[in-house]
Amino acid sequence: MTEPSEKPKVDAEAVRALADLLHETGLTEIEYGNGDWRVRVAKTAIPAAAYTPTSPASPAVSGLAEGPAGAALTDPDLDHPGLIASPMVGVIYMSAEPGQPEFVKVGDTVSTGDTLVLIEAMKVFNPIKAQHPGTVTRIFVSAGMPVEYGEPLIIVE
Amino acid sequence: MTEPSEKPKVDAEAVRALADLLHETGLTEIEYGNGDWRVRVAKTAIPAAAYTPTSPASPAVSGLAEGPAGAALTDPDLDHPGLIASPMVGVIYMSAEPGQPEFVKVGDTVSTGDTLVLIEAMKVFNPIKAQHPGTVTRIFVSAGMPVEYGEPLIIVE
Amino acid sequence: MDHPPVFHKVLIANRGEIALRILRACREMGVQSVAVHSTADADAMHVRLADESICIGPPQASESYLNAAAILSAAIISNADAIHPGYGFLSENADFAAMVEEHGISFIGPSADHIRLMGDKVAAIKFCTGAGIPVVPGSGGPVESEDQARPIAEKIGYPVLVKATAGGGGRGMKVVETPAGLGEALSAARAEAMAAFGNGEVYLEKYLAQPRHIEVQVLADLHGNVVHLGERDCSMQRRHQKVIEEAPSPALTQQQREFIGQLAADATKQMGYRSVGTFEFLFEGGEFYFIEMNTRLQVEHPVTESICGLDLVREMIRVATGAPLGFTQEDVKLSGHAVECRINAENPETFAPSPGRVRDYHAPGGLGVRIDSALYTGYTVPSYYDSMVAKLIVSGTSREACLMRLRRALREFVIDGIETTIPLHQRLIEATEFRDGEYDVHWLQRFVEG
Amino acid sequence: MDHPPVFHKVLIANRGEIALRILRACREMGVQSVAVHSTADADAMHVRLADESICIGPPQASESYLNAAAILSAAIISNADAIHPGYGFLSENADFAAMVEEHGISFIGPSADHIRLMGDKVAAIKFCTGAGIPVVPGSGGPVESEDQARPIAEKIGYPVLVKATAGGGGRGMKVVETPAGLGEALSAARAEAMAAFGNGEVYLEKYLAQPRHIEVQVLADLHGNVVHLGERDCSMQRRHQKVIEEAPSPALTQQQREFIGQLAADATKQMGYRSVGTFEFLFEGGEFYFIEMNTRLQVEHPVTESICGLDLVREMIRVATGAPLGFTQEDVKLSGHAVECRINAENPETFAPSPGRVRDYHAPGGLGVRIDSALYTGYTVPSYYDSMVAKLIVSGTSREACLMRLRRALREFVIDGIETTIPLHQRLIEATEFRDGEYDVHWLQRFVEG
Repeated sequence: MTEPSEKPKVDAEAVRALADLLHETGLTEIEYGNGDWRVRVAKTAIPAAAYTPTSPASPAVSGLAEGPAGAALTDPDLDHPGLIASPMVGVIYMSAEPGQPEFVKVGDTVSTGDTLVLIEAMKVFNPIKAQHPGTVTRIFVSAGMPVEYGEPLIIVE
Repeated sequence: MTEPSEKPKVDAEAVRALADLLHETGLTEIEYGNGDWRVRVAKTAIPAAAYTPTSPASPAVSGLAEGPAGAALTDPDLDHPGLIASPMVGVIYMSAEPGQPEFVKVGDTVSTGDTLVLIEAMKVFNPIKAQHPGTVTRIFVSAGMPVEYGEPLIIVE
Repeated sequence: MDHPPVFHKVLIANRGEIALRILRACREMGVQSVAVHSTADADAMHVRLADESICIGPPQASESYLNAAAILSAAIISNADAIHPGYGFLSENADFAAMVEEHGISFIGPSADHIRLMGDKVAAIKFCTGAGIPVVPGSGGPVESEDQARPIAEKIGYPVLVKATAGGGGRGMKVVETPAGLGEALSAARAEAMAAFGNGEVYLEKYLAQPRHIEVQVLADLHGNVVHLGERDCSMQRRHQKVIEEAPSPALTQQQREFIGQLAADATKQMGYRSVGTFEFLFEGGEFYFIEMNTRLQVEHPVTESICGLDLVREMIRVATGAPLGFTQEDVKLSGHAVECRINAENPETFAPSPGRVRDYHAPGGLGVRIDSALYTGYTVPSYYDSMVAKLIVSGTSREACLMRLRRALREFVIDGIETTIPLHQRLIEATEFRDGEYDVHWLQRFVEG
Repeated sequence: MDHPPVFHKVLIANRGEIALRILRACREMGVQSVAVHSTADADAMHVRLADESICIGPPQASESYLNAAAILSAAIISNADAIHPGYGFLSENADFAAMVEEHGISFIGPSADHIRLMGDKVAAIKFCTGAGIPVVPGSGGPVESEDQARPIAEKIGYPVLVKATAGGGGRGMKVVETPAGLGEALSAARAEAMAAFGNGEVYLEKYLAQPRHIEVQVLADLHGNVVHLGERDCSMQRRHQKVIEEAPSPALTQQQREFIGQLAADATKQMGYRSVGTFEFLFEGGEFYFIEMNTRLQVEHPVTESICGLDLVREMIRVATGAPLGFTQEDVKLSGHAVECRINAENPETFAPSPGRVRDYHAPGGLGVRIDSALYTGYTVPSYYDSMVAKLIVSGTSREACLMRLRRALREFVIDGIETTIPLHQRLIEATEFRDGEYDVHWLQRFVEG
């Protein structure tokens, strides 16, 4: 970051200025260059914004109402790079056997390959393992909870 | 633009000018360059605004295909303050009786109350009269032509 | 598909869903269609789909859709050989019907004389009485005294209604439940009428406390062939506007159905009527009481189409050309059940009109669901006309199956951008009285007020 | 509306219009529905309308809609007591059906054994032959010489087809029009087969030059009650994909209809089959030739629903609960005519798939028009699945009335933003051969190539 030449420093001021200009002018894209320096800012109109098709089926979007999916829809952690999502439909087990301690708790340090939770599907217990070492910073699920494909399980930072 | 230093200054004026031009011209994108300096501004069409629901019935918009309505849709004269539009559905007569001269021709000077054309509807001949004095600059209709309500007849300037 | 069309070109003197309905029938018969429209309806579905369209006037209906001269001129300049009036507007205007025919153009509907006859309520009741159709029984004139009134009341049957000849708005009106109350009611009504109208004259009429609205659909050709197509129950009304219609009525026995149907068909034949028509009755205590005859296509005709399998607009057009019906009463088989929901552009609680731009329109589909609507995404519902914007017609093998289907269809229906009465229909479908079929003409009014 | 639901909760193991079709049937029966979906279908109509929905995998069907374990897990965690497989995907997977039932969940379809039997084409033909159903006649094994072949060919009836046992792609295949050509054809086919496949073995089969595709719908309960619901004509095919289906077939006499229907019903009863099923035949020269049986709901089931008045999905669900049919063959009345157009998201000339965002969707309405589609304005058709996005089903009292109505409905249908085969259907409806009902399974291929 201190290198002055090859690795350029992002001119946040310039980007902010262009973003402000984008909003101010109602544009969707600005590309700006000067010599080697060049910035392109864009804001694509979100189709859903013009049309939010809520009504046909307002009743149900996520069926597992008891699950966290609904509430977590706008949770910023869902974009977290350390998020582990469920690779299957099934039921969560937090420990190897009833009465035994949970595989992990928030704050635990884990190594690659450590089992985080089990997901039971079709009477098979599938271990969900840490893909990288780190610290468990959030657990979305609890024992006995049904999960769908892609549902957030755990964050390992 | 003349600054040689690393930290370039965004020429907000130039972007604003281009944005204004974009709006003014109805373009969706402008790319502008001058030496090393170059700017590109764009504005994506908003789907809802851009959508003109033509298809359900593309076959027929104006039925009287032989009439001028279709062709005249984009005619700037349709906004002319001296335009006289048909107040009824009927058939045009340009003269009082067959063989007689037309009530008016392009270039004629007319006074308030002068008959311009007749519209026959239900066997009644309805005179369409000049509402103000002036010169006939355009005649949209001809003898025997059927007209619908609101169809342009004559311009008296 | 190549046989000669019955008419060359039909002008549709209406707008909205019924104009589209008629246009569809024309297209399916290979007949050209001419749409007429006001300036407010230039983008309307019936205009966009028609083979030709002619603007006939400004938005106000009086200057456009009620403008007989403009419509006739449009028919003449477009060389239409028939005019279908739809419902409302000029459909029951005898003078218009006569004028159309005088110009050598077929009026797709009954003769001007029949429209005129049934448009005169006194003449209509007189005709029906003569034809053996039961009407609301009454004294047939003023009653002067209790002695005169008593035998009349006995004959009518209690409860009876004492009504002021000059009356209105419920004043000078008394319900008499038993013979004992007759004298007092007469005196009270007379006094009230005198005070209110300066005229104490009163008469007697049968009192119907909880009537249903039952109507019988008839269809006749130019050759004296007549069929009835069963009844519709239109008791679900708010301020005399029908909201839901169904066929058959959950209140009629098969015997009652055949009885009133036969009476209506016989009367139709007797008067030499042609085209479609509807005899409207109040129905209470197993008895029918004629109210009026509508000499036109009804809004609710699709529920009849659903149970009898006929296309009524097609039949109207066919018989107008002089074609014979081609089937008899014995060929008419009624089966299944159908319900129509009228969906209005109104607030579903206050019923305030809600014109405006339809931001999203998505009609329900699937088995047994029919939509008659001129709406589309991006269409603007104008504020000048009737607020009915869609009809949802659902059919099923039984009334119960039909109502279950109606419930799921209502849940799928999307009309965004304007308020509609879809939520009202969703509430109605859950109401025990509607589900049980036990509602009279007053029920809905109480329901929406409750 | 309050009687106990047949199942408490049904999981719909499918997507698109058929998931919506099943969902509607569930809702109309008062049964809860669970939609399963891939991540690509999170906004799909069946997901949005279902009572519950569960994401079962990524877009690839192999990981989601074909993922038996995920679907079964979804059924278990949602406490569904039945699974409806729709068509395609796992619908004819006997192992899946068995697995479902082993978990104490009802499979809404036939037994695994029957799926397996009919999935084995050799076993299916053997069973049908035994049940008296005509199959394509042939030598039943290799023929060695002209002397051996001659009596077999006589029995089959000319023209016959000489086919290589190892054959494919038309190589080693010769049509023999008359007995005189048999010897030469055998030699030529043998030589060609030897050259192409290194195996000169050939056999004989009846040659069908211009067959129609006729299929018979059957419906059976768990108690041995079976009905057939008439036939569908699916001869309008492109590359073995059905494009238009109609019922009844314009090519069958009433006698042929009853004959083949009865045969299919008898065979169904004989094997103890349950649920819906379809016997597919080639039909030429007044004779039927069994091809295969589909042990599932068909895409084109709505045309049968239209002419018989039954809700086939409802019946499937009912019989899966053990409920008896409740009607017999004599109660089944077929009337009217119905046509289904499959509308694909494809270029109507090149048939290149056209997934993408639907900018505007407007379905036709009115009398006799049914739409089964999961499209809506703003929906994005994913590129991972079948391109069929809508079914337009039109009915009428006659075939001609039905086709006229189809024409007007196709003209009203709007699907903007993606390309669809609506223009192809509009061209087809104008084709003389289609209007006259005179087309075989090869006709459409030539039409689109012409």
